Amino acid sequence: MSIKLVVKKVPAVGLEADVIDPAALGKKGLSEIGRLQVWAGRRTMPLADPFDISVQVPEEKVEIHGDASRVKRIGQGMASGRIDLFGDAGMHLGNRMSGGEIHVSGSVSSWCGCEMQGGSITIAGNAAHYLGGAYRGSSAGMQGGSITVSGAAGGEAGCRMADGVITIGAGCGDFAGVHQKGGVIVVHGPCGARPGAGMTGGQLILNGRVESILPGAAYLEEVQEVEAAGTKLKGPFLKFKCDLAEETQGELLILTEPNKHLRA
Amino acid sequence: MASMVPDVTCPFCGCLCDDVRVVLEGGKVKEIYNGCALSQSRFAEVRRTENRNLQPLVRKGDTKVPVSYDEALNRAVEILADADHALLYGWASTSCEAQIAGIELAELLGASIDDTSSVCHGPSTIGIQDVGYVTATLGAVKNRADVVMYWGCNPFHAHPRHISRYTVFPRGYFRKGREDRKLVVVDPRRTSSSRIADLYVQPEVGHDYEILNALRAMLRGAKVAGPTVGGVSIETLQQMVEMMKRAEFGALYFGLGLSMSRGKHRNVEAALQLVRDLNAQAKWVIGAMRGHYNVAGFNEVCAWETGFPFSVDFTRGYPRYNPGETSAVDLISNGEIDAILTIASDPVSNLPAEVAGKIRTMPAIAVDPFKTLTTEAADVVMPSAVTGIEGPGTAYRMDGVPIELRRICEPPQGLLRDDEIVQGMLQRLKGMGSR
Amino acid sequence: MKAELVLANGTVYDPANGIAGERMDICIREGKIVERVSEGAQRLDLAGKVVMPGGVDVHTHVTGSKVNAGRIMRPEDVRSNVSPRTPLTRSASGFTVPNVYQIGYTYARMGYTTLVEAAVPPLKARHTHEELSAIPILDKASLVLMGNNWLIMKYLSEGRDDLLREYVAWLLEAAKGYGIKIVNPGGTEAWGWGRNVEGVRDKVPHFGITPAEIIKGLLQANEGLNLPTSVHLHANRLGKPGNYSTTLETMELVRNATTRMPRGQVLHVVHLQFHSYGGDGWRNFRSEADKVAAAVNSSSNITVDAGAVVFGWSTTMTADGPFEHDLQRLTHLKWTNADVEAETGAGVVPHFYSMKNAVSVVQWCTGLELLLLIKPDRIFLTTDHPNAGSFSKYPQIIHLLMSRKYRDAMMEKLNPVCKKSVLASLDREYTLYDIVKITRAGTAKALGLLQKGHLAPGADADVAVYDLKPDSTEGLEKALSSAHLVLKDGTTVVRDGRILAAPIGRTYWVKCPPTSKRDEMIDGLREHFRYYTIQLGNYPASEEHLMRSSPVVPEVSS
Amino acid sequence: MDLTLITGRTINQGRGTMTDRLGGFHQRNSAVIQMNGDDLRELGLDTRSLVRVTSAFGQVVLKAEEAEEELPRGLAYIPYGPWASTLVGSDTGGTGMPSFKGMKVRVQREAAADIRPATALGGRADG
Repeated sequence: MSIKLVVKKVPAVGLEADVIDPAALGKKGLSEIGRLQVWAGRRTMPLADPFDISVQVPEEKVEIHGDASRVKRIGQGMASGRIDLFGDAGMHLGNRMSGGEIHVSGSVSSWCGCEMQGGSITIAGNAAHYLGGAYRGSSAGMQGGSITVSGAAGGEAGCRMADGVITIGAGCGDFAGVHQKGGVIVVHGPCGARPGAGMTGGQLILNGRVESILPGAAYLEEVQEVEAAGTKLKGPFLKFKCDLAEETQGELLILTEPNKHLRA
Repeated sequence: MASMVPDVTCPFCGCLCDDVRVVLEGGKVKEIYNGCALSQSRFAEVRRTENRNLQPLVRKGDTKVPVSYDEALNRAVEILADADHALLYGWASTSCEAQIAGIELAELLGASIDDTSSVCHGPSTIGIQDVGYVTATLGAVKNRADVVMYWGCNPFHAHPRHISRYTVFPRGYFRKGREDRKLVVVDPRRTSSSRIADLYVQPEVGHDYEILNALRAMLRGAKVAGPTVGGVSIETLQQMVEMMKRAEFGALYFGLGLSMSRGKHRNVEAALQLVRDLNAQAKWVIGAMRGHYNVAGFNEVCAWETGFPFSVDFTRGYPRYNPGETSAVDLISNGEIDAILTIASDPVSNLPAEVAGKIRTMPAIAVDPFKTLTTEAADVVMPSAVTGIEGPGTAYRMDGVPIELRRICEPPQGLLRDDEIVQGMLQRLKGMGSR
Repeated sequence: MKAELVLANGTVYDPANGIAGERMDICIREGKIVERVSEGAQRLDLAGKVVMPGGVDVHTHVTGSKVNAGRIMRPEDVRSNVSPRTPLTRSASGFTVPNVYQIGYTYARMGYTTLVEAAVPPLKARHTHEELSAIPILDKASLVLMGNNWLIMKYLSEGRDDLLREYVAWLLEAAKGYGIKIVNPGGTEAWGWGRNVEGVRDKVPHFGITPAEIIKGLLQANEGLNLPTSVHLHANRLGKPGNYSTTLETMELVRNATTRMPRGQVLHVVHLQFHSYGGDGWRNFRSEADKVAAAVNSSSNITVDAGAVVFGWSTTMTADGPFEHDLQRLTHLKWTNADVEAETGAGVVPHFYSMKNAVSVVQWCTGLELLLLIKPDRIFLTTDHPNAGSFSKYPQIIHLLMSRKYRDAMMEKLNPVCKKSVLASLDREYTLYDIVKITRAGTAKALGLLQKGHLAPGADADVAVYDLKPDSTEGLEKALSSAHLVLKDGTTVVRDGRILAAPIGRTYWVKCPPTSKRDEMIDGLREHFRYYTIQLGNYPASEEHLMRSSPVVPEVSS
Repeated sequence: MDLTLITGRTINQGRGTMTDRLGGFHQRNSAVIQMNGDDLRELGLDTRSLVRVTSAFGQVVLKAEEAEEELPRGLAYIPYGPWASTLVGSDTGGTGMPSFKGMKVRVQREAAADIRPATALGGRADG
């Protein structure tokens, strides 16, 4: 068993719980964990206030139960260990993590996995905006590790991605892979407008219907399959060089079948 | 006895024209010269009182009763100090001195502070944080520009003297007048500003990013598939690229047509990159058509005081910045705010109705010379002198030039200035000792 | 009873008065150093501590429109270094583009008590002074950009030295500035058309005047007005391989110029490191610091500051608009530019000095070579903050200057190009005495701030005390970054690296009395303002914008 | 009729925010929807008729008028103010900026209801 946190009551103004880091909690006893500080607006409170905490065997594994959709920064900067979240999570889940695993059975809010260096995040539900993206002004977003979302993602998934893998089971919003410079993004459902805007490198693979592509996406050829992050994806794909507005371009691959309208 | 005050700075829009001449009679504004229609209204309203708040009010039960400033300030501080996460919002139509005090108040409270730029040119600033801002003061354009482009803005309605005082009509050091400059207007509406353009480009609504992307690709020599992009023909786009490449000095001014339509900060970023790329073979600058007369001032003050330009969260005692999370609309609609101070702005009118509704459910303080939906909805109302007419201060023009605001007539009996009111709250909060 | 204090038994370094590590008492009354104090005076025993005047930074970009443009453009730098408010201090943020509180507290913790803002566009001087007023603790002065000013170039081309001098005097008062700053003379004006000037003999487009004439003309006006400090010059062709020849040519222009002012120098050349490069491209890019150092040492009327490089992120920002455009084309990072009508320009581009990159390492060597080769009373310590690095890294540079061993250890980690550098052959190690020269005594003198940079009676009681071991550099950087005690005008502001008080500092500016040419100049000015977009009446910054305004009135020469 | 809506400034909207936010001038100049003349005529409207404008977030009754600042077919324009704000959603897509320009609205002739004054709007529970 591991450290178990059950949401009791999240304050009206929301909660920031960046202390929920498996490696840090794993080394502490129950009372010590309970005294860790979390923030509700400008007020701090002990972790034991909003959460019921139980510790069988101190271990780098944290379970969170209940509705944590307004609890931000869970797993921020974690380097090892595991978080299992049986419900929804708030913003910045696992941002800047360098290792370890986060599994979410519900959905997550925006900036999930931003600027992560390594480790893995799997989300059964949906993700909001800037999945694996970059914070304002940063020159790079995700730089390693993997994010797998079974549901849909919002806008600017993989913004400024330098490396790593993002897989989105359903659709995504506008500007998928904006300013992507490395790594792999695969979207299985319908994709919004302007995918690959400002791309300078990396691979953006869209298996669903794409609303529209940019003038800066230059059609190259049709390819039967694509090798991405160690797996072979069966096509055929329309292969584009994108974005001609930049110095260098990345690879935009769009499944032919649902996207006849793009080549009309 | 009438007297004339020269070189008055007009406190309305981002043009911050400082050549207004005001005729005073009996200590009241009689009429003004050089000011545009907006300026006329701005100075005229000061004569009337029925549209003004003249007395501090505090809600007791379900009615608001007149009180002294002292009592209103105490009640305001009580509300703010009691909140877990207060928001101090507005700031765009007041002096830098009030803004400086407001940021210290937000820090001391552990509150968030944001100005109207998060729902105006905030996305433009976000674009600047991605790719930079190749700009110039308005005078550099007046003296040198031979191509002036307005994209997604209608100066004749929002910045009436921009074209005549700064960019296309005036005599510059190297330009004699209108005949020396090419005017290009890009707008889905056939606006009055487009009527005088040498080239009018009419895109489909919400396709600015596609058009800018095409222009940038063509500038790099790429062939763009036609026949049209965003409703604009390839030939027109090619004509634009040629004109831009041949310019001796080009200036692109953009408005909320880019920052508010689909793509928001990415639209602005594409325009910023287009102008940056043009500098490899020509000389181009770009400028945002900032709305209120001191919205640019808040971004400057907030940047030197906190490091960030707007949407700053002090809940942890130090500044954090993440528009989309720490910006006013998101904070309120996500339910993270439990008290609000609004100054020099009317969010209950201008923000989405859902947000206005939530403001009505929380303790609210409003500081404004005029009756607005926000002051009507507030629990504490503190009237203030009209900055720039009844109170002095500093403001920053849309191009970052700081200009003095003047006091040219007395405010109604006993009214305090915005900065005095915010200082009043600040000193009372400091007096409450550390909590 | 007047506030009296004795700093007793400290090991005092005061090169301006020839004191090199003597144990002595420093007496203070009402913010001034005095001969003696009464018996009742408070005594602080500083046995074993090093005592020196408060630091005076001669060249730093900390305030004003281009610094703020850097803050706005770089939230990633601002959020990288934050600390919360305390009952005594405001919250601080930023590393290479710090907010105003971070600047004041960090300088004060390092024992600095005076700084000079290196560049102010007169049209936006009000902005600079609003920021200077917000910086806690330190006294300040600012230098007004004039090397690309249209009216100045017009008067120079018409040979109207009289009107030029009158306009310079008026401009200094309008901008509440302390001295004349020239940046890439003529080059930033050419950038108004997307161009640049190449050398000191190159004609400025449309103005038919050369950088050499601009430099000499403004130097003459500077001496004619008896200004407290000399012209501060950012030479042409900054950052270009092979630019050392332009630097030598520029210094040659002032060979026989003289000054009656106590400062001694007629020209202060800023961030010399960026101007001491050989080679004709980035492949054979190399340091020519030894040639430039020789020229400085052989001259008698020039001072310089280093602009030494610190590895890691910086934010380059300068009125040299064309340089920043060239840098952006090289590195493809984000770029802000701000041309200012009829006066100047500015550019801001983030930059990373990498230990593995040959060009960065050559630049690092160049700065240290200049500091080690040039006499310590002719060169001052700066990083042209934040262009070559953050001022908060001065202690690291001091450590490198004082320890050959530390230099060698650092060079092991760098691109091997440093092995072949002149630096690798230099054994010299700075003494603490020399360090005090290049960080306060020399800078105060060059600035004409005679009440600063020394501890003789009459000086302001700005004193820095450090836990330094006399003859070892162990723990040096920590001691210099976090002073044991810092006094500002006799008030304790820092103790053991913690801010105890944040008084308001002075703002020095120069108020030259008008001469008979004033009216004629004003008429010309009214005509010239047709090319501005602000009324002449609203142009000058008002004195209320200055906290503790401290005007300096130069005496009028015949 | 389904149209694309832009909200924005007009000179009189600007003057209205100055002179009397709660009064008649502001309402006369901001409680309006400007449309393309052919769209107006297709709906059988003229510049005295009232219309009900509905978006995904709210609905409001406004006076229809033909745009002086000429609009292409399919485009409508409402000046900033409490009337326009009723139609704007608060999702900013992670940018801080609501979608003030470019949303879909339905415009129908309104026979019964009248234009509500500003004081009845601004997110009032009964608004």
